[in-house]
Order: sequence, then structure tokens, then C-alpha cells
Amino acid sequence: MVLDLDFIGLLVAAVLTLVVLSYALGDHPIFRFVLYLFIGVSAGYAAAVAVQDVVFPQLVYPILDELNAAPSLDLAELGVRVLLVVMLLAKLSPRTARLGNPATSLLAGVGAALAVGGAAQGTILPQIGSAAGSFDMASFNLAWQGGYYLEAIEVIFNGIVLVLATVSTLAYFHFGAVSRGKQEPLRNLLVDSLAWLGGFFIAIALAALFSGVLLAALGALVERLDFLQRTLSLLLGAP
Amino acid sequence: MNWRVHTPVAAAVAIVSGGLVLASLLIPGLDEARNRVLNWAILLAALGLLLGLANLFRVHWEKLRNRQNPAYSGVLIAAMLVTFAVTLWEGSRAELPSWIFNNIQVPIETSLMAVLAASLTLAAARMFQKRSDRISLTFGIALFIILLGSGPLFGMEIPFFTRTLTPIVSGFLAAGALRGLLIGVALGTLLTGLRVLVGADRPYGG
Amino acid sequence: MNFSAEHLIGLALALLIILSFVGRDNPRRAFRSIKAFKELRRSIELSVEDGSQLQISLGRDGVLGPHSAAAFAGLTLLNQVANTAADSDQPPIATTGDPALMLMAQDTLRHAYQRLEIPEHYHPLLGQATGLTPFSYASGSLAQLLDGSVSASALVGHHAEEAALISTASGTRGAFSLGGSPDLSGQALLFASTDEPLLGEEVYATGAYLDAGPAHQASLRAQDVLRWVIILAVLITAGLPLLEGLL
Amino acid sequence: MPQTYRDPEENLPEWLRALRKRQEEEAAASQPEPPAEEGRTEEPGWLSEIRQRYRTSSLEQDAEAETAALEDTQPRPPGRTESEPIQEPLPEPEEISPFSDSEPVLEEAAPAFPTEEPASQPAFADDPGDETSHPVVPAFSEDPEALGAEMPGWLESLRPDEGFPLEDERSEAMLPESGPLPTGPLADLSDALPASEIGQMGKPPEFSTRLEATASQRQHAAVLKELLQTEQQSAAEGQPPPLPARMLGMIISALLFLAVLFPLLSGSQSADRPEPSFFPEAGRLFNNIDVLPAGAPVLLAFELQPARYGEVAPAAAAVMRHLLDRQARLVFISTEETGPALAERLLAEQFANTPAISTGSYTNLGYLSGGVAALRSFISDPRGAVLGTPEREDPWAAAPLEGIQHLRDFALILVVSGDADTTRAWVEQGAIELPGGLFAATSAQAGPLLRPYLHSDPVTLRGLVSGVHGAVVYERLRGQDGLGRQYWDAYSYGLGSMALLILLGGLYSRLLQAQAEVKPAPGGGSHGP
Repeated sequence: MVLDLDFIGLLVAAVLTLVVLSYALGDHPIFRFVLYLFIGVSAGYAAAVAVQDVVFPQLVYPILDELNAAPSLDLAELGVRVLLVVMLLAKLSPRTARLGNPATSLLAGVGAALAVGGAAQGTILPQIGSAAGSFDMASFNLAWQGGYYLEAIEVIFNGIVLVLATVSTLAYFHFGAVSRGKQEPLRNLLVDSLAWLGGFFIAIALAALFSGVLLAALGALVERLDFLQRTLSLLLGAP
Repeated sequence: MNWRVHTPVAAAVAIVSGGLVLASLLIPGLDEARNRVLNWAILLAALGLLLGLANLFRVHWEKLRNRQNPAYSGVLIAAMLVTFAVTLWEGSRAELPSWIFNNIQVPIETSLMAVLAASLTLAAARMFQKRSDRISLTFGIALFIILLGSGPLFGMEIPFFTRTLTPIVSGFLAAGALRGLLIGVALGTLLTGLRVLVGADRPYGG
Repeated sequence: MNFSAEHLIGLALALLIILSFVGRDNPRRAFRSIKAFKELRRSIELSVEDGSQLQISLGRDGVLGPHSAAAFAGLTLLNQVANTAADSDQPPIATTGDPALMLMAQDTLRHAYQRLEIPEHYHPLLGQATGLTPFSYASGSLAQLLDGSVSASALVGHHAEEAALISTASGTRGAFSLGGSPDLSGQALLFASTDEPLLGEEVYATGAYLDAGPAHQASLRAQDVLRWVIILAVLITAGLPLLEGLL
Repeated sequence: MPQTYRDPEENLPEWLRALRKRQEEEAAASQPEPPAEEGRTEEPGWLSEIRQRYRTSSLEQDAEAETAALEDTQPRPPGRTESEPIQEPLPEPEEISPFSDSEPVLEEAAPAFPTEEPASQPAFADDPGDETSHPVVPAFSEDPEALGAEMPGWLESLRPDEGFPLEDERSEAMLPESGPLPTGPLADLSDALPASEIGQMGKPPEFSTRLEATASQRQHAAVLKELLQTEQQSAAEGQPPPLPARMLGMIISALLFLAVLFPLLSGSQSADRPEPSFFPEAGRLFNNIDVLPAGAPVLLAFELQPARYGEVAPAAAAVMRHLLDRQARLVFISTEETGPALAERLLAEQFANTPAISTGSYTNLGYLSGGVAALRSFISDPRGAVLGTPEREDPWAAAPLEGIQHLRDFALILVVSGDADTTRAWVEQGAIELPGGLFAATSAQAGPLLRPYLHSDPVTLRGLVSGVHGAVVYERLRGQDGLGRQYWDAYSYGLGSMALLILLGGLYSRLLQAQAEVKPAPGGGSHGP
């Protein structure tokens, strides 16, 4: 009987799926075995892709081009890249690790800058800006002019709740407090009151987020069980 | 004094590179310099994966050598080396690496995600054993309401939940708090990042 | 005036600098209690005394990701833990899914050992990449927990749903777990599955609450000032259209 | 067969054991007496104090100890210790970082060991091999000297003279078998547990008692539990968790799996489907795709990891089918290593027979390493970003991409993502270059988080389809059935059972907890994941 690679792959995938799903009923050695297999495969794949897609084109090919007297990068740029790479490789040994500090510091500096820029430009300012839409004034005016006063008030109420939720959530995290010796530090009344309210909104937000993760996991479970069911049907020759 | 004595190069590199990237995000005209620095960082990050590979190999080689769950470490090392070699040699889109990826990595990882459906249901059910405070109670009630309105239950939709209550809870009540949480996390990010950029935090070693 | 990103960053920077010097000796200044940090301190202490091992999970990715700042907060925690527990029977171990972060964790630990004048006790494998992708990193940490070699886990860094593998296994093994993540979905599941969750931006307060230095405390105070600036901005931004509409 | 459960000591990696051995040998060689009694010359003061604290009985704290235990939930005020007045500052260093914490910390505690270091030689220039001879080289504290020498303030605040609950006469009663432990790490340790709690801890609780405890118990018994946990870890690991807890885990898993399997096996497709009019964000995406001209280049940021593939595939497939029907030219890019491969997988699984795919009329730009940095680089200059393929081809040379100079030259940008973060990264980093915003097809978990961006000003996210639910909505908009419909009934039964199990499981857990509060529970660990 000739087994083609696709069919073997299907069987392997089905067995691995079954083993991992069985962890829901309890830990066992075969699950651990699969776990380590997974760590190995994913590491090997990720590293190979990085070498292939980045290290080769950014470093290896330019060096080869340089050696073949057909430079694709200017020498200074190539020199900096090689220097950084050598520094990073120095991290392999504890004795030389300190030589690599500039390379990791470059990563830290760039990472921090992107985080700062992203937070300010991408989140804080747009989110403040979006508060402008808290009160749906178009709907309010329409309702008011049409004599739907209750609906108009509802629009205002909704806006107040939305703004209050944002403000009280922010206030919940206020860290500063006044020291009271042996007793717990105390925040001022306004902050504490807002924070108390914020606790409810935060709990609701966390519940919404948690339900999102639950539903995502449920989607994955449905897909896996569907896959197992289809594979079983295939093996049994069902239509 | 000390950071200047001990980490002048590293701190300077972090401050200059970070400062340049940040400035380029705010001031037009620095794109070329920024992209150059970003490319260096990208190269280093990619190379870091090789160092990660070496670290994994070393940890499990030690275990293998000392017969500490050698079967597990053995399979990890073998899988890692074979996948790395095959993928590098043939290219990630070739048949064998694709086979390994599609029939080993994807099923295991998706199944781990699927297992979370059970473990998170259990975690939610057992949360009140750990905490029964105001926030946890609100969390539990809100979660139940949201789940009831997230779709049809056993095939049947409960319109009061799907169309009225759940949108109010998850869409309306949560929206303001999510905005607050997002802003708060961004604030923390902003200040923590700035500490690194001015050299007050030096996570890159001294 | 149009408030732009430059203004916001400039204001944050100015506050950070000013608050590093101003008011830091005021005896009445304190921060509110956060129970998770109290429990964390206990765990750190006990790891010194009873030989249990504390696992600091620094997250799935870090340095070049959008949550690099959380990774730095995790490294601050590692630094403070190492200051205290590096000399214990089972020194703290740092795990991560990001090799660059692994290198920084190793540096952090190496320097802690140098500070304690026991550099010969440092080993690079105290900082490990347990996997190179998010789920494989969590799987590696899960395997360590299932092996029973870890008694407490502090998940401080970027963690998403894969963190549930670690936190629920911690519960299974009876190990103490604490979790904080800038990823809000990750935060929600850590809230339900860890013993002590860090909510919202509390993860960034790690340094200040573990006395990592005045800059950490200054930055938390700056965060508080900016918080109210933003609250004011939100109120004005939301209120102006309302006023215009009503008037 | 490898052992499943092992003693933690046994499980220590060999390198760590070797380290430990070396440590012990050195300690034995240099310190014949126990460190706490003699005080090691090399041991920092704070560590000696911790050791000392756990070995010294104190009779003077009960109520005060409780207060102090609460007090350590807050950091001390910046720059000072509550217990100590500000001391004489050390001489001001010549050069100091504005953010150096040297001032307050140096004021608090003098270095426990000398920090004689070269005043000006850069560390980077030092001989790396010589690094062990330099006593103080902090990792990233603001003031290395001070941090290296001082006891952290919060730790200092827990010292015996400041009311931290120390060992007292209650401790013996709390400890297992009411007697000192003969061996092990608990041999001479103690804890502070109020007398009211002692009854519950009268006999050695099982390793997993922690999760059965009330908040009050947990607060007071945290320390003792930690200690017992370590002490009894190896014993507890050999035992299964208590039956009720194990049953709960197994029942929840089994019922959930059965609930999902039932509709799959029966082939049921009768569950109510959501009404598209309630999801305008999906409608906006539909409308924008529906007016695309034939051949329009569409960028798909395939930011997907394998874990989320199964769940995102239905939504992504529904939108991609629409794009292919409109004859859009698909261009894939990803900042995830696995993104390009998963894109190929989805194309092969769902669109193998579509002419554009079978003829290879799409472009896979591959993987952009470097996370946000790479994304930033790509967004500002797509052509300049590093996009290497193993064959060293220039992907931009292909005819459909010739006209693309900037990101805004794409007719539409769709982020296919498993989490909110990658979508957020695109939104945040592209806020300026993409004034028109972008669209997303994501996992269900990203939905709640991305909603604020749908309403931000300026609009950064214009349309969204998330999870199996989103897939079903989009399929209804198009009047076609796909993966969403195929999964919908199983999803619906899974959702129903989840809600039910959380409710019943929560009540059952409370019942267990109530029982544990009434009588001392033998254990309360969980089972399964």
C-alpha cells in the first residue's frame, strides 16, 4: 500500500490533535512528549525563517557581493552591520557578554522609542479625540427637534456614562496617596469615589475581554473537532 | 556618575538610537536615518533568534547529558535541528518544511488554543474560590450576561440578550472602560519608555 | 491650542525630570496599596528562605514589539528579585519567548550576581528562552511547572492567551501565580486564572512598588499628573460638542 | 518512561545542581559556622537580616504585626525610609545622571561592601574576563553603587524591629505535627497566622489547599502556605488533586467537548444566525470591497499565528472570497514568521480552485522580521523595507505592484490578525500614513479591544469582522455559506454549554469553598489544565 505524504500528514495531525486535546482531561507523558516536539519544531522553523528572510539578505548576501567585488551596500553600512552582529554574538559567552551591550542597548532604545511614539500618537491622542463623539449631538438634535425628549435625554445619558466610565477607569489606577503611618495610605475622596465606580466598569471590560478569549478558544475547539470528525470520516470511507 | 563610567557606549547607543527614532516619528525629514537604524535593529532581532536557538539547545543538551527526562529533551533537540536544517536548506515554502509546519506545528498549536476553551471555562468557574470581592462578582455577572448574548445557545437565540442586554454590557458599558484601560496602559508605556530613553532604566546591562 | 504628540511626550519628559527632584522627600507621599505586590514580596522572601524557585516569566515578545515597555517592567522586577534572591538555594529563573529579552534578562542577572559579589554563581541558563514563539514559550514554561521544579510564577511582561497555559498549570501544581500584562485580553484571563492579578497599568508600577529607585517613583507620579491632564482633556473634548449643541 | 512527577530538587537542571554544589562547597570551605550565626563577611547586610529574622523569635508583636503585614502592600515614600531619618548624604559624585537614584538611596543606606571602582574607565573597554573583579556593575538600576549595597526599602520595612510578624509561640502550633521540622527548608522557619486560622491548619494541609482558601485565609496564611507548599511539594506531586476538584475539571472538559461534537457529528445547520444589520462595522467592510475595481491591489497583512488560525480562518476566508470575486490583486505581508505560510495554507485549503490562486496571480511578500520596528519601516517606505526572498527576487518588479510607491497606493488594506495587538500596531504606526484608516478580520478576542478604534477620531479602523460570529455575519451579507456556517451550530452548542458550565461550576466551587470554610479541607487543587 502506498501512503502519500498528504495522507500521512493528515494522520499525524489527527493523532497530535487528539493527544493535545486529551490534556484537558489531565496531564500525561505523551502530552509532554508532544509539547517538547512542538517547542523544537517551532523554534527550528522560526529561526530558519529569520535567517532566510533577514540574515541572508541583510548580511550574508551583501558580504558575498562585497567579496565578489560587486558591492550592494556601501562599506560603512556593511561595517556597522558586521560590528553589531559581532557584538551580539559576544553575548554567547558570559566572559564576553559585556562587549555585546551596545547591540542590546540599540534594541532597547529603538523598542522604547517605538513604544513611546506608538502610545502617544497611536493611542492616547486618538482616544482623547474619540471622546468628542461621546455625545451623539446629531441624534440629540434630531430627537429634540422632533419632540422625542425622552430619547434626547437618553442620548445625553449615554454620553455621560461613556465619559464617566473612561474617567473613572483612569482614576481607579491613580497611585498617589497620603501616608498615614502604620495604616494604609489614603487617596483623596474624589479620587476614591471615582475609583470605586471605576472598579465596576473595569470588571465589565475585563469580562468582555475574557469572553472574547473564551469565544476564540471555542472557535479553535470547533475547528479542531471538525477536523477530527472529517479525518475520521475519511478513514472510514464515509462520503 | 556610574552610568557614565560603566556603560557609556551602551547608554549612548540606546539614547541616540532611541532619540533618533522617536524624533523621526515626530519631525519629518528624518526618515532615511530612522530606517537605517530600524534595519539594524531588525537584523539584530533576527540574529537573536539564532541565539535563542543556541540557548534552547544548550538547556536541553545539558538535560540529555544528565539523563534528566532525556526522551523529552532528545525529541526537542532532534525536532529543532531537523526543522531548522530542512527549512533553511529547502526554503520555508518548500514541500518538506511546509509539511512539517502544516502537519505538526499548526495542529499542536491550534489544539493548545482549543484546550484553553476547557481550561478557561474551568478557571472562570473556580475564580470565586480565590476571590469573592466586588470586582470579581461584577466580572462574573457581566461574563454570564455577555456569554448569553454572544450567539444562539444550543441553537436558539435569546433576543433580549443578543440584541439588548449584551450589547449594552459589552458594547456600551465596557467601551468607556476599555478606552480608559487603553489610555492607562499607553500612559504606563509612555513613561516607562521615556525612562529608558533618558538612560534612567538600562535593561541592556551595565 | 492643538495638543500634539510632541507636546504630550515633552510634558511627560518634563514631569519625569522635575518629579525626580521635587517632592520626593515629602514624608506624606505614598502610593496606594496593591495586594499583588505584597504577595509578590512574600514570595521573593520565601524563595530566599525556603529554597523554592521563583519563575519570572517575561513574556512572549518584547523588545521590538509594541509592548517593549512591559518587558522593561518585567526586567525591573527581575532585577529587584535577583538583588534579594540570587544568593538563595534556588535562584530565580527568568523565562521568555523573545531571545533579545533573554539576553537582557541574562545581563540583569549577571549584574545582580556581580553586585552581590558572587559572580561565579551566575549561570547564563538562569535566563532562558523556553520557546521562540508565543505558544512554544508558554509550553516550555508549562513543562517546567509540570515537572515541579518551580513553586511560584510571576508573569510580568507581554502575555496573551497562551499565558493561560502557565497560570492554569500553576493552579494545578499549587504554585503561587501573579500576572500582569499590557495586553488587555491577556490581563482579563490572568484576572480569572492567577492568584494575584495586576490590572491595567499596574504592571508598569512594578519598579516603584519594589523600590527600584526614585526614577520609577517619579515616573509613577508623572503618570498620575498626566492622568488628570488626560481626564481634563477627555472632559473638554467630550463636553465642548455638548455645550455647542445645547447653546 | 520518564517520570511524570518528581521532586523539585531532583528536577533541578544539572547545571544548576553543579552551581549549587559549587556554592555549597565554597560556603563550607569559607564558613564553617552557619551563616546566620556567624554572619558571612561577603553576605550583604540585608540578606543576613532576612536570615536572622527567620531564626529569631519575637514576643512583642501581635496586633502590630498584623498592621505591619498590611503596610508592606505599599512602597515607601520616594527617597526615604519610614523607619530611618534621612542620614548624612554621601559626598556628591562628580557627574550624576539626572535620574540617578543615588541621592536618596545613598542617603538611606551606606554600601555594605566597598565599591572601589575605577573612576573613569569605561566598562565597555574593560577586559571582559576581568569583570568578576569589579564588585559593582548594576544591570540597570539608576545608581549602581547604592543598589548594590542597600537592602530594598520594602524589605527593610519588614525587619523585626518594625513589626513584621515574626516567629512566636503560635508558630509551633501552626507547623505540621506541632513540632519543629527535623529536616528540610522549613526546619527553623516560622510564620504569622492568626490564632483563629490555626484550627484549619492543624494538620498538614495538602499542597493544593491554596485554591480552596477564602480571601481572608489566603491573606493571613499566604506565608505558611508557601512554606508548606515547598516542604511538601514532592509528596503532593505524587498524589492526584482531590476528587471533587478533579471531577469538576473532567466534567467541564468532557461536557464541553461533547456539546461541540454533537452538532458536528449530526451535521446540524439549524442554529439561528445573527442579523447583519446589528453589525455595521462588517457592513462597512462589505461595502468598501464591493466597489473595488477589477485588478485593484489589496494588501493583506496576514498577522496570524498557528494558534489562532483555526478560529480566524472562517472570517478571513469569507472576506478573501469576496475580494477574489471582485478580482482584486492580493498582496500578502506579515510581521509574524508563520504568517506567510498560514496565508499559503488558507489559499490552498479554501481557494485552490480559484483561477487567481491556481495560476499564482497573487504576491506573497513574505515575512518582515523586527516586529513594530519592521512595520514602521514598511509603512513609511514599503519598497525600501527589507523584503528578501530566498531566491533574491524583487517582488516589486511584478507588473501589478509597479505603481505602488506608498502604502496609500493600495486600494484597500486588510489586517488579518489573531489578536488586537498586531491590528493595533498597524493602526498606531500607520495613523499618519493611512489617513483613510484600514480594515480588519480578526479573532473574536480582538473584537472588544478594537471597538474603540472604530469610533476614534480620526477614524483609524473603518471596518471589522471578528471570529466565527463575524464570519457568519459576513457570509449572510454576501448570501453565501462558508466555514462560518459549517461551524455555527457547534459553536452555538459550545457557547451554551460554556455559559451553563460556568454558572454550575461556579456554584459548585462556592459549595466546595463553603465546606472548606466550615471544616478544614484536606486539599483543594485542581485538575487538568
